[in-house]
Amino acid sequence: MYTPANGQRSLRYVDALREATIQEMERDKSVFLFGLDVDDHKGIQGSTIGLQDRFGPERVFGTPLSEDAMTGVAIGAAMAGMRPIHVHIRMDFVLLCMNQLVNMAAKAHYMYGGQVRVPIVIRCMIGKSWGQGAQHSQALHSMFMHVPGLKVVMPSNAHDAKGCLIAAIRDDNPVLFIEHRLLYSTECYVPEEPYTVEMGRARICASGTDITLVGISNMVMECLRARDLLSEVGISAEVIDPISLAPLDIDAILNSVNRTGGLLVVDCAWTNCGASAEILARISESPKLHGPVQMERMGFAFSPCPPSPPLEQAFYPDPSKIAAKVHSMVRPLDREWSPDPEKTILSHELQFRGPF
Amino acid sequence: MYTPANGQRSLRYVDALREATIQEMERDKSVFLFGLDVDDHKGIQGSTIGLQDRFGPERVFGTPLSEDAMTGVAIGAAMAGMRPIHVHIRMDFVLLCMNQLVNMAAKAHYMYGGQVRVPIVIRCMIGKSWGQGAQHSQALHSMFMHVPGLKVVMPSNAHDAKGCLIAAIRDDNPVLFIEHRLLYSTECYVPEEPYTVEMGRARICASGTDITLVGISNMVMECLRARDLLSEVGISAEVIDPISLAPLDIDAILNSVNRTGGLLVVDCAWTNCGASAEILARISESPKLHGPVQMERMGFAFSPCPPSPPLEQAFYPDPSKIAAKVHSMVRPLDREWSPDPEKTILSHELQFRGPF
Amino acid sequence: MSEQLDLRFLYRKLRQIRRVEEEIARIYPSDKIKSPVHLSIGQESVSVGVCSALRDDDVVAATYRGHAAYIAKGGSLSRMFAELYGKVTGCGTGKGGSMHLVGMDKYILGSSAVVGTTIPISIGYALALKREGSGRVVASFFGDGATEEGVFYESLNFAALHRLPILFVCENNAYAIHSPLKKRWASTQLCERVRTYGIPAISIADSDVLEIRQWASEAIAGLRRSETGPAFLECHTYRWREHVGPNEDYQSGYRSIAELQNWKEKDQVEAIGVRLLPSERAEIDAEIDAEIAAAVDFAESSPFPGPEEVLTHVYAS
Amino acid sequence: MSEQLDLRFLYRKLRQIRRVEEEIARIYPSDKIKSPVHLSIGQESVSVGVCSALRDDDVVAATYRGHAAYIAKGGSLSRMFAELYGKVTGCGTGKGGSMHLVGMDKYILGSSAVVGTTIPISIGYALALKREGSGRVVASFFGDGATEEGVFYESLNFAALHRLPILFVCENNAYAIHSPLKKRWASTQLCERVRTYGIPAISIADSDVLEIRQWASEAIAGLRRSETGPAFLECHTYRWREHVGPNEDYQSGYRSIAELQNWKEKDQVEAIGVRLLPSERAEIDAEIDAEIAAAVDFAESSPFPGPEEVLTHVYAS
Ligand SMILES: Cc1ncc(C[n+]2csc(CCOP(=O)(O)OP(=O)(O)O)c2C)c(N)n1
Ligand SMILES: Cc1ncc(C[n+]2csc(CCOP(=O)(O)OP(=O)(O)O)c2C)c(N)n1
Ligand SMILES: [Mg+2]
Ligand SMILES: [Mg+2]
Repeated sequence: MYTPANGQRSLRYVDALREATIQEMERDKSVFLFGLDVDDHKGIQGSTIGLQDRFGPERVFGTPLSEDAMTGVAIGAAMAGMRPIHVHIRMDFVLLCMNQLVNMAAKAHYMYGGQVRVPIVIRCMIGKSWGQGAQHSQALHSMFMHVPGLKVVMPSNAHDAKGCLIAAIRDDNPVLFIEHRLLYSTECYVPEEPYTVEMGRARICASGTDITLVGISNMVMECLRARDLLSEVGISAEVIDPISLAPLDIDAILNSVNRTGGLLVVDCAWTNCGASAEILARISESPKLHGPVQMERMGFAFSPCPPSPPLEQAFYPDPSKIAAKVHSMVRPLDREWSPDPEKTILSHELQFRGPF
Repeated sequence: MYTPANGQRSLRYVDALREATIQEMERDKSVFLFGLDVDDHKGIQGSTIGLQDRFGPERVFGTPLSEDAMTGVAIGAAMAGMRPIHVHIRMDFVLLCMNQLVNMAAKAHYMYGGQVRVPIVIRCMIGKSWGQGAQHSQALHSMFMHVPGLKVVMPSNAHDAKGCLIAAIRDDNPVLFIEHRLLYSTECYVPEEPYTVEMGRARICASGTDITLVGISNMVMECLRARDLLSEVGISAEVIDPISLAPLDIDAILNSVNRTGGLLVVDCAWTNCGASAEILARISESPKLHGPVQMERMGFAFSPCPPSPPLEQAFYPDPSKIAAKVHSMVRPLDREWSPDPEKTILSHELQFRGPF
Repeated sequence: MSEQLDLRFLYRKLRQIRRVEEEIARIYPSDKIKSPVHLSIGQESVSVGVCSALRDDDVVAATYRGHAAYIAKGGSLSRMFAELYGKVTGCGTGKGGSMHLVGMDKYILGSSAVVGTTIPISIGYALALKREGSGRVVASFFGDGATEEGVFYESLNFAALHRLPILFVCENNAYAIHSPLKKRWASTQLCERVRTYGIPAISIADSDVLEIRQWASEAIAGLRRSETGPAFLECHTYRWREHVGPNEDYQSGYRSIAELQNWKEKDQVEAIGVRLLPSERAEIDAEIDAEIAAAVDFAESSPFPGPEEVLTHVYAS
Repeated sequence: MSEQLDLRFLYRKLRQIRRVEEEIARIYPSDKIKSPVHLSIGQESVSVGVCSALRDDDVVAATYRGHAAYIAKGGSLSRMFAELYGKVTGCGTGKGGSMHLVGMDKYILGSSAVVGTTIPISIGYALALKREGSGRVVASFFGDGATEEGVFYESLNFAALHRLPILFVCENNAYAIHSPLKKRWASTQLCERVRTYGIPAISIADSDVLEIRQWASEAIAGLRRSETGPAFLECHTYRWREHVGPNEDYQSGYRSIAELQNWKEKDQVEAIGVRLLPSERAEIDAEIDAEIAAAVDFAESSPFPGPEEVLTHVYAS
């Protein structure tokens, strides 16, 4: 998707985030951007670089290390009519502000009988690789999916990153906007003018007939690679990107599963009570499901994230594991198969030099 | 279960908690108990009453309002070889200490290569009723089930409360011990001597043939009531109490579902990415599942908890709703049925005078 | 405003709060109010003193023990009682309850039942006011217990760093539930600590409403005028009733009735009341009683929300 | 210990840390160390000064910038390098990485990558030590940025309230990543603030290792002897390299090379080094280099954990 056609502009994910921010800040004076390190020379991997110069320190500012209070600041400013974007360079740090997010941001509109709105965007980056280990690697979206009042989006490509960020900024609710570090350097066609990507609308990234693969965030990329590997053995996988997890477009997934008869959800997180559990549960309880289907989940190994390379490899799903799993699901009677290792080296392993 | 036989002792849930604490503190000098208000005259609804007098202020003490740091205190003391029990009178407050629980307690044993252990018990009470509203009513167990390294138990009766608390205190891992306020006054047979209830072992509370009901915490009680109501129309429901959610005894549930051909999980929490999602997902992906089964979930309405009585009633599952749902699952072709309202008044509505 | 008019104004507010709380306590055993009530009886002067120094378009933030601040800032009594009754006409349409009163028309930010939680929210609101540049300010109320939560210090630092127009008001009633200060505070040097952020801080010992208002007025004038940033008031005061619920609890032993007596002698409702003519006072009292009776009537006669309402307002649209 | 022996001891520690960090920086471009490294070069004297005042059975807690504290407290270099390499022989068996060094045999509590997180854990450990009653103490290291997190204040209050045997050590290197103090602190009165908890607090300006040790020794003697409770040291110091990674970053503009020069003149490795005979110094240097080479060898030749190890140690049993 979004491979740039002739003459079309290609943009990196990180630059798409920055462009969305600039366009919204220009359009709407009530938007402001803050968080640790948004104003330094690295600018959150470049996604906020130069914005303080452009919009001034009243609209773009770094903060003390006080995640809990800063989340309250976002909520309070939003109640007063502003539209804050609060940035966390690692999603792990939102564990410090769960009280504000869950007890206040999610509930304020309801608990105050509609008298206030909390239009905040919480940008969180999921870390991976270069031995960052247990506390710089977590993807905690399911904790937020659990809580009514919050929205959760996890765009997997530059096009959707821009469109979702604009949609999130314009949304009148708290939105967890979750980015994967390894997507930052990926590029695709990104229109220059502002646009929104609708929340709650999944996308079929590649069609197929034998199984439905649902990928979350960077796992969309990995599912697409797995699909390529599988095509060589004649297995045709459909790949779906939910884009937003709350609201979740379960119908798109259901329709696909009804066509393919199988479902594998691949998450960049733990599966236990995760997004993948929710998707399986919704499919399995749906009265619209035609007959029995085979369903499975893949995600992090059920352990904290280890930094040592061989452990990391065992910890994360990858195209090879996805392809092998799909093969076992689609051809349960065949003997086990896994793709040629040569072909499965992750592109980021060639490009990415960690850690930040 | 555990109806006291002749001459057997009956104890309330709250007293069972207290007895377990006393017995473990007497057995093991490294156990201590702390948290807001554990040392006042109300003693966490009575569950900690008199313990400071008995064990002294070094082993039983109240704290400042500093949930985050106090959780760190528990972890640090545990690393030094002690066995702290930290009490939260409302589970909602653990949102203030997610960082310590998820980033440290859950990961320390792993991240430090087994060099430390974190034997802590986090007692959390789920609040309900008397208009407590959105921030004093949450059951957040699924957030903890999501995280490897944590254990989660939710005993539904006085017998298991004692046995699970003793097991939790003796366990070398962080255990979220989750209690429902409305269970406190329920009583059943509780042996006097110390005993443990094994984690990861579900119990069939009542057998049946037409459907499997899995109840979580106080929903076990509600499921049993629903079962009674259903028996009047000739529907036989099996009721299972998982007791512990992490580890989770999925085999017991699976075996039951294979017998009954249907599953309804009733949680005292939101369903989205909840314990009920996990149970449905595990059943649906199990290769040991015989043929297609009907599966559904019930839990909180997908909203913050409202305090107004009619809204509260719409918000919570109750025996009547459970029975009606089961009826619609087991007899989809019959017309809708729900039990006689006279019979479905919750017993706690007669006994319970809120709020604390 | 003449001094006498002013005293009438203060008395009306103090008495209004006192009487509302007494009325709640009276109704409570009937179970018509099914919501945990944290009464402000005894603490009225803090809210009244501070709010009487505010403009209508200034903002207050408070806690579950927030009835006083809500009333002092002019929140509707009818909508308050309706909210306690769980009625759809309540200020939270029956979705808040006693601990979550709100009145955005009067710039009363919704209160929170999780201690400390509204403190950073109030600085966020103050940040927006500062950007707006119209001289409006926020008064943020919280208890002594809230100062033990880390977020309080994070908030002080940020507010001072950004010189936000906010008055922090600590209602120090010496207890958090049943726990006295000495079990919770390593030292009582709260104001000294706040000053290390460059924030001027004053402690007021006797909950004198005029003194509170005077200090609040000076601080607020400073906040409006200049760029000097936040100010802090610690107001010692006393909760006469139990922590939650309608009753007294001196029999339970965690505090003494002598302590209560000492504070009752400083009662500000009475202290201001005696400075009015008996006839003036009786007139105000009667007005307040009528007003409260009307509010209770409104609550009683209002409908409950329909069950379908449970799923509205989850998301704003 | 004679003064000369003492200086040798201090020099050895300072130099050891410096050289380990330099060696990490040297190896880093090879990608053999795949873990984010937060080097302590320039800050060695804080860890060395404090740890040289501790007994072997005292405890330290530190942060992701914790190599210095780990080494100063006597942590194994081999197991440290092996951990950086992700080897199963590492102090965390390849499950910690650079940010999570641990050495319980030397009472080095594992460090954390989430700022502020080890502070309350260290007071919990101190609580256990107090109950044990054997006079052991905890030294808890953290950066200036950590003092902005609310948990720091919660921890000070609790530690003071319970008079815990803990020395808080703030390594104030004036930056949190690239953000200078003035962007984060409303005022620099940190020690004054800490004192409002009844905690004695000292600020040391020049990172002089002897001065640090002296103040630490006095504080620790107090902690051991008496029931007076915690003490606090703010040690000004300077990080010479970039926040994370092996390089310098003065070209990026957030701080000046003049600032570095000023601190380099106070370099404690050199300050102590020059007080040794050149031959003594050369001997120690050679020993350290050999030790480091052996540690790197150990790391290089150690096996990686097998993939099945990913699921061990999730739960203790
Ligand atoms: C974060 C949090 N912890 C614990 C509680 C339980 N609790 C409710 S009120 C209260 C005491 C608060 O004391 P203070 O701030 O002095 O306010 P007061 O009730 O005295 O007005 C506590 C501990 C809570 N609501 N929130
Ligand atoms: C809670 C938290 N917020 C943000 C970060 C990202 N971060 C990593 S190091 C750092 C700076 C910490 O500064 P300081 O405490 O002064 O330590 P120093 O790195 O200077 O030694 C930040 C903000 C983090 N790791 N944890
Ligand atoms: Mg109080
Ligand atoms: Mg620093």
